[in-house]
Formats: sequence, C-alpha cells, structure tokens
Amino acid sequence: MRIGVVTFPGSLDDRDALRAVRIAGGTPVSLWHGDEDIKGVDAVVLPGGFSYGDYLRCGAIARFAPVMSEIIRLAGPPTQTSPGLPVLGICNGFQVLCESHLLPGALIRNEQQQFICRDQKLRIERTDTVWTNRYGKDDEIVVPLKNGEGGFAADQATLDMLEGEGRVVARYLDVNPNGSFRDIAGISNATGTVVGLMPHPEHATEAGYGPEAQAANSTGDGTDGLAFFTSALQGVLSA
Amino acid sequence: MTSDSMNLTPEQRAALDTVEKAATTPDVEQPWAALGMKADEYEAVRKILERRPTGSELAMYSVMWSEHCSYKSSKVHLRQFGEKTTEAMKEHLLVGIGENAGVVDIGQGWAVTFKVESHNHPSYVEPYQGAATGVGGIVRDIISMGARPVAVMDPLRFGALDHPDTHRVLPGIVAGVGGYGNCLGLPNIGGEVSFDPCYQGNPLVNALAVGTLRHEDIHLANARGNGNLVVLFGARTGGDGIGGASILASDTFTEGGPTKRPAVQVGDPFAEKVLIECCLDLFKADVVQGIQDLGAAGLSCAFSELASNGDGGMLVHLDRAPLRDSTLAPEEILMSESQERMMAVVTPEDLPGFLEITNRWDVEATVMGEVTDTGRLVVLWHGETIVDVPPRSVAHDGPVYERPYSRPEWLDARQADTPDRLPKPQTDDELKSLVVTMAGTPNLASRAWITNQYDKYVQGNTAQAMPDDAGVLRVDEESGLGVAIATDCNQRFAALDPYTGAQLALAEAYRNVGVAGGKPLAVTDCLNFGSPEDPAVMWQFAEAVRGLADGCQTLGIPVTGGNVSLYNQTGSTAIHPTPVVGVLGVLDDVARRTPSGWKSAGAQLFLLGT
Amino acid sequence: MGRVVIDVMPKPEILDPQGKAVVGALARLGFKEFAGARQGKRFELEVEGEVDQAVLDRARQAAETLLSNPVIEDVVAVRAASDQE
Amino acid sequence: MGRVVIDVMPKPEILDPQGKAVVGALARLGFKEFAGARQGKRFELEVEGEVDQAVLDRARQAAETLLSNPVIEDVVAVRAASDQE
Ligand SMILES: Nc1ncnc2c1ncn2[C@@H]1O[C@H](COP(=O)(O)OP(=O)(O)O)[C@@H](O)[C@H]1O
Repeated sequence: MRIGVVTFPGSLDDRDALRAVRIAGGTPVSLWHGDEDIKGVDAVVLPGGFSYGDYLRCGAIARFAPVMSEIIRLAGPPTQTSPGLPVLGICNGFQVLCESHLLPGALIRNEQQQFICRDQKLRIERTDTVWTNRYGKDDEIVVPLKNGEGGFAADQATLDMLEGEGRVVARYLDVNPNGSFRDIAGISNATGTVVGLMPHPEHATEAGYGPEAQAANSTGDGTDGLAFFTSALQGVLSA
Repeated sequence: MTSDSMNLTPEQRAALDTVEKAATTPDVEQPWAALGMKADEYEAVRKILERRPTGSELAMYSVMWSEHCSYKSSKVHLRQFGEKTTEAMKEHLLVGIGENAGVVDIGQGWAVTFKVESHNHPSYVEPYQGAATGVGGIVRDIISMGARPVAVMDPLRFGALDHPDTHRVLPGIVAGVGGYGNCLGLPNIGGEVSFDPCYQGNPLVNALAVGTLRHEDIHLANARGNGNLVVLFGARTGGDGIGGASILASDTFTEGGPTKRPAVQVGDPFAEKVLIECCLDLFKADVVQGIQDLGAAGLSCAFSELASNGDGGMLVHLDRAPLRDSTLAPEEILMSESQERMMAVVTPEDLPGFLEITNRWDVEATVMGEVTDTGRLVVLWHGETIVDVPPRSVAHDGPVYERPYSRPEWLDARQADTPDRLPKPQTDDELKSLVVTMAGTPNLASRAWITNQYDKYVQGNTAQAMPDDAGVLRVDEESGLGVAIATDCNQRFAALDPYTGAQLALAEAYRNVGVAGGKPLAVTDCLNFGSPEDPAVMWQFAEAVRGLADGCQTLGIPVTGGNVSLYNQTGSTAIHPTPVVGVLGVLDDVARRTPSGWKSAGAQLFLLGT
Repeated sequence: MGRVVIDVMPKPEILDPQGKAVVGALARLGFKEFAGARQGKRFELEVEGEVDQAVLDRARQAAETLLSNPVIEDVVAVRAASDQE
Repeated sequence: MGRVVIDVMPKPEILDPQGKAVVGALARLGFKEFAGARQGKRFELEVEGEVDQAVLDRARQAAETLLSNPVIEDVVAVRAASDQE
C-alpha cells in the first residue's frame, strides 16, 4: 500500500506524515509539488505547513501547483472505473482542499487572532470514510492542533448540507479553539474518499512524541491519530 | 567575467569614490563620526590602508568594527572562555568558539550545533519584525554549520506586565517569535518569560537555535582555493537596516539625495524555509566548500570573514548583487542587513550542480566573484575598484578596548537590603495566601498564554517542551539518541552579584538538563548588559564572564559560542546584568527522560541536596 | 508604468475575526464612534504601459481566480490607480 | 449609516513577502503582464450618520495609531466610501 505525501515549498509536516504512514504499516512515497506525476500511489496526504508562505490566503497558491492538477483530477467525483483517489488534507492540506473546491467551505483566521498549539479533544462522527474506518462512531480522541487560520467557515446552506449528509468527520469537544462554525474540525466529500482535518493526527502516532499521556484518553499513550493512517490502508484495500 | 563600467553614467562614475581617487584625495572629509567610529579608529584604518578609505571601505570598517560585530569591549574578557577550557573539557567539542556556532559530538556519529543570540533593540523598535528576524538570524547560523535546524528556544524579558508599552511590545514579540519559527517548522521547546521594570525601555529578545548533523557534514565559513567561486544566494538585497549607510550614499549620489532607508528589517520566513531545504540539498550533493550566513553587516561581513578565514584573497563584483531596490549605492549594498541570504564558496566544476539545486528550490543565486591568491579583498563596482583591503583587518583585527571597570559603590547598599525586612507569614492562612499570591504573579504563573502560540510538535521529535524544565529532542529515530536543552538566568541574582549570578544561571540550566535525564556537554550564552562605557556596567560584565568561565571549568563543560549585547539601557539606566545561559546535554535514549510534575498518586517525594 | 488596484473584502455574511478585533481595539482606544469594522485586502499590480480595459479585464480575472476566494470574499473593485495614489 | 474606507500599504522600500508571493503565483498562472505586486490592507469602518470631515479626521487618527504600523506601512487613503462600494 503506497501513500504519497506532497511536499510544497513551505510544507512542514510532510516528514511527519511520511513517518505516520510508515508506522501505520504503509509505504510512504514523497511527491513533489512541481511534478504532475503522483507515482501511481494509492492515496495522498496533503500535509500541514505554510505552502508558499501562505501569504495570500492559506492554500491559495498551492492549489495551482502542477501536482494538484493531477490530484484534483483523480480525486474528483467517482466514475464507473474509479471511486476517486483518497486524499487526506491536514491543516494546510485541508486549506488546499477547500481552495481546490474538493471540499466546500473555507478556513479563516482564528477567532482569537492568534496562532494556537494545543492538545485537542475531538469526536469522530463519520466512520465510513477511507480515513476514519478504524474508529468507532463517536470515539473521543486527543490529537495536537496548531493553526493560525483554522476557523471553518461556510454559509448556512452548506453547513446544513454537510450536517444533513453526515459529512462532518470530526468535531471539537470541550474547547472550540479557533471559532469554527458548529465546532467543525474536519469534513469529507460525499463518498468519504476526500477528508480535510484541521488538527494533526500525524503528530499522535508514536508514544512519547504526541499529546501527554494523561490527556490522551483513548489509547492512553498519545497515539490516537494513528487510526487515520491504518484506516487508509484498510480503506484502500477494500475499495 | 567582464566588467561593465559602461553601465555607469559619466556623472555616476565621477561621483564614485574609488581606491584610485582615495589615493589622490587624502583630505576629503569623511563621515566617520556619524558612522559611529572614534577618531583613533579612523586613523587606524588610514594607517592600515596607507591612504584614506573609500566610502565603501569606510562603510565596511565602520560596521565591522562596531561593538556588535567586533566585540571590541568584551573581547578581553571573553578570552577566558577559551583559556579556562581544558583539554578534557574539549573532549566532545568538534568546533569551538569563533565559527558561526559551536559543534558538539553527541555520539553515534551525530553532532549538534546550538547558539543563542540577541535581537533586543530591533524588537523594541518593531516588535514583530524584530523578534521574527532574530529567530531568522540565529537559524541561519545553524544552517551555515551544515546542520538541519531542529528547534528554537526564546528567553524573553519585558518591563512590567501592566505597563502600557508592554502591551505594545509583548504581543508583537511573541507573535514574531512564533510567526517565524512556526513557519520554518521548528518546534519551540522552551525559553523564558520574565518581567522586571528594568526592561521597560529595553526588552530582551534572545533566540536560541539547535541543529543536528552527521560529523562528516560540518561546514565552515572560509574561502579557500584560488579560482573558487563566491556565490550569493537567497533573497535579494534591499535597503534594510542601513540607516547609517545613507550618510555615505548622500556623498555618492548627488541627484535627488538618498532615498528613505528603513532602519528595520522585514523577515520572510517562507524564503528562509526554502533556503534551509536548499542548503541541506547543497550539502548532501557536496557542492559547497565554505559557507557563511548574512546577518548584521551583511555583505561586508560575509566577504571579509570568508576571505579572512581563507588562505588567500577575494575579488568580487558588487554590481552583480541582485537588488530589490535599484537605487541603492554600493556602500548601502555592502551594509544592507536584508534577511534570508547566504554566501557559499563553490568550485567551478561544482557550479552547475549547485545551480541545479538552487533552481529546483527557486532560490536566486549569483556568482559574485572568486577566491584569489592576492591576500586582498577587492570589490569592484561596474569595473571600478571601490575596496582593496587586507580582509583580516576588517574581520578580525579590529580595535580591542581595555575598558575601565570598577565595582559600583551602591552595590553594598543593594546587597544589604535582604528579604529579612519583609514580613513573614505567621499563620497557616497567611502562608496559604502568600503561596496563592506568588503563584499568581506574572514571573511565577504559567506561561501557557505565551507558549500556546508556538508549535512544539512539528518534526515529530519533541519528547519534552513547555512546561518541562528542559526541552528534549530525539536526534536519531532508530536509537533514540537525543539532546536536552535549558536556558536560564535570574537577573535579580545577577544584579546583586554578577559573578555568582552568572554561575547560578549556569547551575540552573545544568540542573534542568540533568533532571531531564541529560548528561550536560556544552554551554552557549547571551550576555545582555548596559553600556560598556560605564565602569559599573563593565565591572558587572567582567564579573559575569569570570563567574561563568569559572563555573564552566568547575562543571567541566565548555562554552561553545554565544553573543554579547551591550548598550541595553534607557538613558543612563542600565538593565540588570542578564547573562542568559543555555546548557546542552545528551540522552542515549530519550525514552528514558524524566518529565517534571507528579504523574501518579501515592508517589514518594524526596528532597535532594542542601 | 501603470498600476491596477484590486480591493477584496470578506463577504458580509462571513465572520470577520480581524474586523471584530479592530472594532474592539478602536473602542478601547476611545474611537467609540466606529460601530463596525471589516478588514480586507488591497492589491496593487504593476503593468508596463497604460491601464486600458484589456488590462483591467485580465486583472479582474486574476482577482477572481487567485486573489480572492469566492466562498468567503468579494472582489469589490478593480480599477486603474489614480495619479495621487 | 456612513462608511469610511482606509487603505494601508507596505512602504515601498520595505520587503513585501506577500506581494512577492502574489507576483510569483500570477506568473505561474500565466498572468505574466503583472511585473510587480504589493499587498496591503483595506479597512471599512462604519459610523452612524454622515461621513463628514470630522469623521474623516478621526478615522485618519485611528488609521495612523492603530490600523497601520508607521515603521513599515503607509496610510495611502482615508475617504468616504462611494455609493457603489
Ligand atoms: N518564551 C518562552 N518560550 C518557550 N517556552 C517558554 C518560554 N518561557 C517559558 N517557557 C517554558 O515554560 C516552562 C516554565 O518556564 P519557567 O516558569 O521559566 O520555568 P522555571 O520557573 O521552572 O524555570 C519551561 O518549560 C520553559 O521552557
């Protein structure tokens, strides 16, 4: 199972995502923003960071990278021959997915106007996506969150549509860290192949390097994020 | 490499201050005083050159001989760090004081480089950009050693928390440290936040960066090998931070006079992130002979230091420097502090490979000139020679001062003023309320409101960060080999007794590394003091250095590098002496680190020591 | 050398955290008469030669594809810079 | 209800990483005619009633104290919003 991780200039968590894929048992493959080729990978992770500095809007410039044209093409609506390339966008990757219109809505400046880094509790609400099928419905997990522009925003109709179709993948619990509408931390496309998530599951895949154990109440050792990556292995196999 | 003097208009050529012209016009008045030089320093330059300096030479000498670049007041004291370092203490030292940063062997073929530096004054003027470019600058020091930067720390000091100006300064500085570090993908693994009215008009922004490398990857700042090329790469040169140089430019450019030159530098962390990755690829491809980052004193520093550390001379065509502002005069280009630039020495054979990598990262690279065997640093401007100097005289043989110092008389009164005059809590309730009050004071309360703005997770190797006593990082993912780093200083102790205060700072950082499970190996320091022209301050400085050097000798770990920041004062009132000390230790396996805090009910408590 | 000015503002119905922070800060400084604030972006693009209709059309295209995100922002103006600007 | 528009731009001599990013991205998308770009801020402040000179003076004061950083930015315009805006 080969999972590609795109490096844009300014990507930061690309190496962490590659490591998470490896820990999950997959084969990590580095992809380069300037290539149109995705090396035949089975799924793609768009990692966190500040692609192209994010000076214009987060993800706005990365969306036009050559590799994104290919990813947008392959991840588009399912056809008879293909269910659509699974893509997980984490943080900046989520922003890129929204700018690419693979996911609805947008991510705006945190309500409190500051970058925030914290161990964040989430509820996993959709478990039939490629990226969350190893979680139980309504599992509560703790993974790091770190963003300056992480507030999920969309108009009422879009929000109602996402809720109605059960496309809210994860919701913030206890604290809404950035002013996201309806506490939304992550959403998916209709078929559950494309998922965008503001918090960072790749930073919670190795005991001792993730959230403090006592805060991580699902696995108890700070590895609550690993199931995103093991899910993909499972999900891609069964797809 | 043809020179193109035709690009200058006849007026520009006539206005240009060349070496030739300097030799025939000895009596031209030069603005050395306005550039911060003393009369005898200017005379010394004339003696070295056996003529008056050109405007460009004056620019170079004035900035390289400034306190900031030449350490002219502190040098005589700092020597102790070397002199008191025994052979045994050097056991783990791969590169010592003098290079961009020290390099320490941590075993298994791995090395670590780390250094702390100040960006105090710029952060007061423009808090966000000042702090941001402070982080950017220290990170470039780490890259230039051949290392991958892996973490930052930020010892910060502010005036009173409730002072209105603190509300201007603090949020900007914290956002700047965070904004730049977060965007570079460097976890922030610790630091300090301390409030004291002495910093009201002079906050301290110290930034520490750590990098890791394999032993064989060490790179040094020298220009060797006749015919090797000198390549400037990274951001374009603009008019950043050259307030003083405009004085010179106004000599040169008659029409219109000097344009407005910003005294502040604006950082572009994205450009630096790309520069990091680009440099690492260059090192991997083994196409770099010598490398130097551009910081304070910009090209003046890079040219003269590379040449001075090398074995010959250097010839550069300054007009080749890519500019952001085409109106810059050569003196200004030499002095510009534009951020996110590096300079490398590359063999002609390696140049194509070098350029292929810079192109891949969209980093602009320009061959500025070459290493020569003349022993001179020669700078051309459209074919005209505007600098011709012995590089060592600029970079290393600057003035050295033995400034007078004496123990201030008021120290006795200060030392006599002990806590004994404070009321002691008499009852349980008083004790309880005192503890609660103390816990609520800004200097003891949680710093989470600040540290929550820093990414501590990026790179996935942070084993310990805020609120632990020391930051702990994994260096080798297979073996778990890692490092622990802590920075400390209690300026109030140092104000009472700078000798002991510096040792207490060292001891605290040493203990913090020790309790985390690290074996302390090396020290870096950032010495923040007032004006060296005040004998009382100079005494504090001398005592602090002596204390730190003695302390290091007692503990058996060497100082590998650091930074001195003087003139931290408001009017004639200096800040408390603030010798910030960083200690680095090694852990064979970070899995065995010890975090602070009580983790389980029923654990037993022991008090160790006296 | 001509200059095009492009103004982009957050859509009225979208929460504007910066704008909210600005109103708060203004009020604290005593500027209580400003009851609302929104913060958007202003771009200045340089072109060789005159800013004619063709240039403005291209600039609008750039504004709508890259410089703004239609989900949260509106392009409120695309125009030649006046001489004073 | 009146509206004041305030435009703030980075000083010309100051590095503008945003502008740099915009030119680069425009060029990659084929908008090669835009040789330079700078990115600044546009604020809209709301007031009860008319925007008269007194309001504009106050707005300029706000622009210079809070909305811009004089070390690196210039306030390029303070004006009443036109009806179309
Ligand atoms: N400016 C800062 N940046 C990052 N970490 C900081 C900063 N200030 C304090 N910290 C971290 O917060 C924790 C508590 O700091 P401090 O109260 O100074 O510790 P102590 O009192 O134990 O020396 C430490 O982990 C320290 O590294």
